[in-house]
Amino acid sequence: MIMEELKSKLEKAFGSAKISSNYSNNLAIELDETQAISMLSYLKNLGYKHLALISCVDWIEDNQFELVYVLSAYMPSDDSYSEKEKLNIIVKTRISREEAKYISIIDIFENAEPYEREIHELFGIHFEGHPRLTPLFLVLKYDKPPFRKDFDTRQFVDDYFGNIPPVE
Amino acid sequence: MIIVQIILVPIIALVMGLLFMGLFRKMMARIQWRYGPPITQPLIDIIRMFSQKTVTHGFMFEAGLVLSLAGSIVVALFLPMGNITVFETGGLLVVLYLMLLGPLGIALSSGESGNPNSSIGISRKFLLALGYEVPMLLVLLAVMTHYNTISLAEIVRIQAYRGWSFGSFPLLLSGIAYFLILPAILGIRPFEIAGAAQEISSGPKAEYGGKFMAFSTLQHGLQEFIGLSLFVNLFLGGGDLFGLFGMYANTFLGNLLAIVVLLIKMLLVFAVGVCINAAFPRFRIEQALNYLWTWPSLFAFAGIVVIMITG
Amino acid sequence: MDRNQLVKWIKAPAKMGHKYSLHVVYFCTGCGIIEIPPSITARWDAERFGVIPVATPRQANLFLITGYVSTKTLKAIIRTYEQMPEPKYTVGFGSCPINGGMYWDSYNTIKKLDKYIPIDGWIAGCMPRPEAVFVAVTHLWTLIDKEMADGYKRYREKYDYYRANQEKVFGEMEWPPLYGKE
Amino acid sequence: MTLELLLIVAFGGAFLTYFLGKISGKLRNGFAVLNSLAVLVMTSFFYGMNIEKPVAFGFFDITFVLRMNMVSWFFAITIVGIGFLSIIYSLRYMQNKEKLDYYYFTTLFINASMLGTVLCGDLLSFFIFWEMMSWSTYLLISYRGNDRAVFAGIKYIIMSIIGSMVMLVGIISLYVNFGTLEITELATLIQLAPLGYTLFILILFSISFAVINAFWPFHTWLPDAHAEAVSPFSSILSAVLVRKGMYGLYLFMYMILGLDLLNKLRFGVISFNGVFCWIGAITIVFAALTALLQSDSKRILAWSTVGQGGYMILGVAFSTALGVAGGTFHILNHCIYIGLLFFVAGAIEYSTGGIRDLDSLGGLIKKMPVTFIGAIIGVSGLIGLPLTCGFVSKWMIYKTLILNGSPLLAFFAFLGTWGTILYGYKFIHNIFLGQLPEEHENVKEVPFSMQLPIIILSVLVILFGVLPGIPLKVVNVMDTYMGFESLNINLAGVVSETGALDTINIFMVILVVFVIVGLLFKAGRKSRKTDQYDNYAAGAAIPKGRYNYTVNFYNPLSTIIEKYLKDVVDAFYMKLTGFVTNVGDGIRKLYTGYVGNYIMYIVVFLAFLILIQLRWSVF
Repeated sequence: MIMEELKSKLEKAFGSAKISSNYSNNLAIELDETQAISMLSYLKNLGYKHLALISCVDWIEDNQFELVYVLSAYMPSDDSYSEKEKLNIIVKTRISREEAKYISIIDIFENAEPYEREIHELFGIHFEGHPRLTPLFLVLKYDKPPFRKDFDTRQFVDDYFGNIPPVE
Repeated sequence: MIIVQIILVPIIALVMGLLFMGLFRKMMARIQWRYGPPITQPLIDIIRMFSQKTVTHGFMFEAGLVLSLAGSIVVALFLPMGNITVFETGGLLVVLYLMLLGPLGIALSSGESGNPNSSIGISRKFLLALGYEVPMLLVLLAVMTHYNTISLAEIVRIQAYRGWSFGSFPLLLSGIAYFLILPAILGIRPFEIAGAAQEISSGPKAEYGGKFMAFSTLQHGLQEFIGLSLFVNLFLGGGDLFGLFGMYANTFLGNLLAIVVLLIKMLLVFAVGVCINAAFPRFRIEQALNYLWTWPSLFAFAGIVVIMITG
Repeated sequence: MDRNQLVKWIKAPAKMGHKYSLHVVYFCTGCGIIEIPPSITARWDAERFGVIPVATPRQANLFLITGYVSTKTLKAIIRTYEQMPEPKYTVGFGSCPINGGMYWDSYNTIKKLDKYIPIDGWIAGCMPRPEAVFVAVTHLWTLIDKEMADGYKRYREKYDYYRANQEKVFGEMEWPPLYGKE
Repeated sequence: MTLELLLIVAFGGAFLTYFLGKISGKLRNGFAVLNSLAVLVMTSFFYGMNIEKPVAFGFFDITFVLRMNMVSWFFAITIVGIGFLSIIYSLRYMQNKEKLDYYYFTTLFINASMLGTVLCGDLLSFFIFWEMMSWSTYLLISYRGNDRAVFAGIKYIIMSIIGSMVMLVGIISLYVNFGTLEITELATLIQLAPLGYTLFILILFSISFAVINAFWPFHTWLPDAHAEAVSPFSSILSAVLVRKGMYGLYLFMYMILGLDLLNKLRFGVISFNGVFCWIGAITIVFAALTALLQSDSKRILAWSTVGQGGYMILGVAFSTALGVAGGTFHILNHCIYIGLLFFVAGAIEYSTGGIRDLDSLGGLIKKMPVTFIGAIIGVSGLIGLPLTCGFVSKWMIYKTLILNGSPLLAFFAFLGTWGTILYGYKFIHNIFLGQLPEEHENVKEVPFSMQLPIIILSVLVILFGVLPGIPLKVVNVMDTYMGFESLNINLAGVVSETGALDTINIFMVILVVFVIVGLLFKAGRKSRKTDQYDNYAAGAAIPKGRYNYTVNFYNPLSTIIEKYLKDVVDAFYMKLTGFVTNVGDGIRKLYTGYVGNYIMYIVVFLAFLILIQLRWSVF
C-alpha cells in the first residue's frame, strides 16, 4: 500500500515517467534525462534521503548510456524497521553516448561524489558541476575508458602486456 | 682471574638473554596451544640475520647501535653474578646511569634512520622509561637507605646472612612495587608500547636490517637479563639459597653454584612475567603512564616512608 | 628436519640459518592473505618452522605474493622487494601471479609477475590452504639447500631487464634504480 | 702582576674596544680577542695565591679591598674562560649584525664586572660590581631591539634591581651594626651577633642571590632572557653570570657565617639549609618537566639552566664535605656543557638562517657533523652519562643525599635527571636526526672560528669526565678553605670506604667493550649506503616534506602533566605588575594639569588636618 500510494503520487507529479515494480520491495522509474534531477530531489523530500548507489549501463546498440540511481530511506530514530524503510527506489535515465555528459547531483546528495568520479574514469561521462573529476583507480593510460563495450580488453592486454619480454 | 671473569660474565649474560627470548616464544606458544619454535630459535634468527646484507643510513645509525649493545654489556659486567662482581666502582648509582646507555644508543641510531615510526617508538620508549623510573627510583633509594650503602655487591652480601630483603617488612612494599613495574622494565606485553609491531611497525627497529636486527635482538635480550638480575640481586638475595651452600663459600664450585641459583631465580621470575604477558593486551602510553604513576608508585612511596621512619 | 644436525650448521651456518628462520613480510598483496593468519595461529602454527610475520621488509627474508597483482599493488611490491636485505626469497600464491589466472584478460592486473620481480617458488591453487603454505616452505628449504633459490642473484645480475620491464608498465618510475651505479 | 692590574686591563680593554671600533671593525675584533686572552692568562697566574690587599681609591678615602683565594680563583677562571670562548665565537656569529662596537664593549664590560665581583674583598665594592654587572646584562639582553627583547630585558632588570635593593638593605644594616664591610672582619664579628639577626641577614642576601641564580620562585626572567639574548651572550649568561649567585652563597654561607654558625640556624626540624635544599629539589623537577614541553631550542636550554641550578644548591646547601665538593664541581661542569649547548644552538641558528623552532628542523647531522658531536657530548654531560663530567658531580651529590638519610631529595634529583634525558634527546632528535627538509639542503657547517669553542668545550667535558682528579684537586682545596675536612681524591675520582668512584676504570671498560662490539659489527656483511628517501613507508612513496615526527614530541606526557605545570609564579608576577600599573595609572590621573585642582587638593588637606586637630588635638 505504501508502494501504490507512492506510485500514484509520482504519476500525478511526473506524467511521462514509466513506473514499474518487479520485486515486492522496489520501484523502478524510467524517466527522461531532463526530469531525473527533479525526481531525485522530489523523492529526497519524501523521505528517501539515502543515495545507495549510482551505476551506469552502456547500451551500445541504441548508442546510449543509462544512469541508474538507487535511493532508500534511513531507519527512523526509534529504529522500528517499518514498511517504508524496506522500499528501494531505482531511477533510470538515458543519455546520449556521443557527448556523454550529465549534471552532477552533488548538491542534492553529497555522497554522490566518488560514484560520479568512478563513472567518469571508467565510462568517460563528464559530470557538470563536479568539484574534482580526477582519476580514482586506474594507473595505466588507456585510449578509451575501459568499461565501455567498444574497449577491447584482450586486444589491450596483448599489445600492452604482451610485448613485455620475459627476463631470460 | 679477572680476565676470565670479564670474558665469561658477558657471554653468560648474552646466552641467558637468548635463552629468555627462546623460552618466551616457547611458553607463549604453549599457552596458545601450539608447538612453537625450538628454544634455540633466537640463535638461529641471529645467525641468519648476520648473514644478510642490508642498508645503512649513516654513521650514527651504526655507532648508536654499537654503543647500545656495548652499554648493555658493560652494565652486565657491573651487576653481581652470584657472588662475583667484576667491577664494583661507584655501586648502584653507576649501574643506574650505565643502564641509560642502552636505550640512548638505540634512540640515536634509530633516530638517524629518518623513519617517523622509529621516532614515535623512541618517544614512547622514553615516556615509558620516565613512567617506570618514578617507582623504580623510589624502590632503589629505599633499598639503599635501608642497607645504608650504595654498593650492589654489599647489598647482596648483607642479604646472605640477614635473609632476603623480599622477606623483611619495609622492603616487602618496595619489592611488590618493583614487581609491578617489572613488565615495563622487560618491555613485555602490557608495556610493549615502544616496539609495538602492529601500531608503529616495531618502532625503533623499523629500519634495522640484517646485522642491525641481530644486534638489536641481542641488546633486547641483555636488557631483559639486566632487569631481572637487578630484581633478583636486590630482593631475592641473588646467588644464595638460604645459606645452603655456605660451606663452599668462595671456592670455584661455590661461585658456580651461586651463578646457577641466581639464573634459576631469574628464570622463575621470568616465567611469571611471561604469564602476565600472555594475559594482557597492549596498553596505550597514557594508560601505561597513569598506571605506573599510581599503584607501583604508591607502594614504593609507602616503602620509602616506612624505611625513613623505622630507619 | 635436519635442524639439529650440528655438522651441517658448522659447514654452512648461513644456509641453515636461512632455512630455519624465514621471517615473512606481513604485506597483503591480494586475496590470498586470508590464508596467512590461520597458518600462523594455533591450528597450523607456522612458527614451529621458524616462520614469523615481521612488521617491515627490512627485517624479512621471505616475501609471499598472495593472489592477483593489480598495477597499483605492483608498485608497492617492487618497492618492498627492493627494501628487503639481500638473501631474500619470494613465493607466488595461486595461479594469478603465474599467468594472470582468472583475470587473464583484465585491463588492470599484471599477468606474469615473473617479468617484474624474480619468484623462487609457486604454490598452485586458487588460494592454497595453510598445509600448502608449509609444503612451499619445506620446498623452499630444499631449494635453499641446493642453492637454487637464487631469485635475488638473478634480480641483481639482470636488473636492467627487470627495470626496463617495470618502466614499460609504469612509464617513468618514482625512485632511482636499486643497483644503479654500483 | 697584581689584582688591580688585572681589573684595569679588563675594564680598560672594554672601553678601548669601543673606541677602536670607531676606527675599524677588524682592529676591534682582534683587540677584543687579545684582551680576553690576556685576562685569561693573567687570572691563571693567581692559582693558589691567598692575597688580601686594601687599595686606596681616589675620591673621599674609601678603602677598596681586593681579595684572591681558591674560591674566587675557581669562579674567576670559569668567567674568563667562557668569556674568551664566547668572544671567539662571536667573531663570525655577529659578523653581519649591526651595533658591533656596542656589543663587544658590553660583553667585555660584563666579563670585567663579573671578575670584579669575584675579586673584591669588601661588600661595598662587591655591590658596586654587582650593580655594574646587572645593568650591563640588561643592555645585552635587549641588544636585538625588538619589543620582545626589550620586554625580556625589562623583566630581568626589575627582578635584579629588587634583588640588589634587598642586598643593599643587608649591606647597610651590616655597616650600621658592625661599622665595617670587610669580609674577614665581618666573619669574626658576626659570630657574636644574635642568631635572629644573622638569619635575617642571611635570608636577605640569599633572596638577592636566588634571583640572579634563577631558583624556583625567582626563575621567571631566565627563559625570556635566553629566548631573546644573542647566542654568545646567552652562553655567558647561563654558564657564568647566573652562577654569581652561587659565589654569593659561598661567600655568605661558608666564608662569613662559617659551618658551625650555619648549623645553629635551626628551629626544630626546619633549618635554613633544609629549606634551601627543598627549593633546589622543586627547581629541578619543575624546570625539567617544563623544559620537556618547549619547542624552541634556546628555551629548552634556558629551562635546563634553571633546573641544573637545583643540583648545585642541593650539593652546596647539604653542607657535608662530599656534598659541597659535588655542588662546586657541578657548577664547573654545568658552566662547560651549558656553554657548549648554547654555542651549538647558536651554530644551528647561524647556519639555518635564524631558525630556532624545533618543529621545522631535522636531519642536520649530515650537514653539520662537528656541531652534532658537540651537541651529543653536551647533552650527555647534561644528562650525566658515565664518561662525562656531569656524572661525577651528580654521583657525589647523590651519594651524600642517600648516605645522609634524605632519599626523597635524591628522588627528586633523579627525577630531574630523567626529565633531562627526555628533553636532551628531544633537542638532539628534532635538530639533527630524522629527515632533512628540502629548504635545509644547502646548509653548510659553521666556520672554524665558531667550531673552535665547541671542540674545546667538548674535549673538556670528556677530559673532566674521565680524569675528574684535575678539577677535584681545586675543589678539594676550596672545601678545606671553607672549613670542611678534605676528601681523599685521586686522579680517577673520589676514594672513600663507603663506595669509591674510579672513572678511569669505567672508561677503560666501556672503551674495550665498545671496540670489541664495533669490530664484531664490522665483521658482518658490509651494508649499502642509502639516502633518506629509501625508507620503509608500507610500500608507498615517502611524502617529501612531511615524513618526520617532531611536532610536540612527548604529546601523551604533556596531556597528563600540562595542567600541573602552569607557571603559577610567573602568572602571579604578571598580575602584580598589572596591579602596580593600575595603581600608577590611578595616581597619574590626580595630576590633571589645572592649577585649580591643585589648590583644591591643598585646601581639602588643610581642612582635614584642622579637623584632626580639633577632634583629637594630636599636634
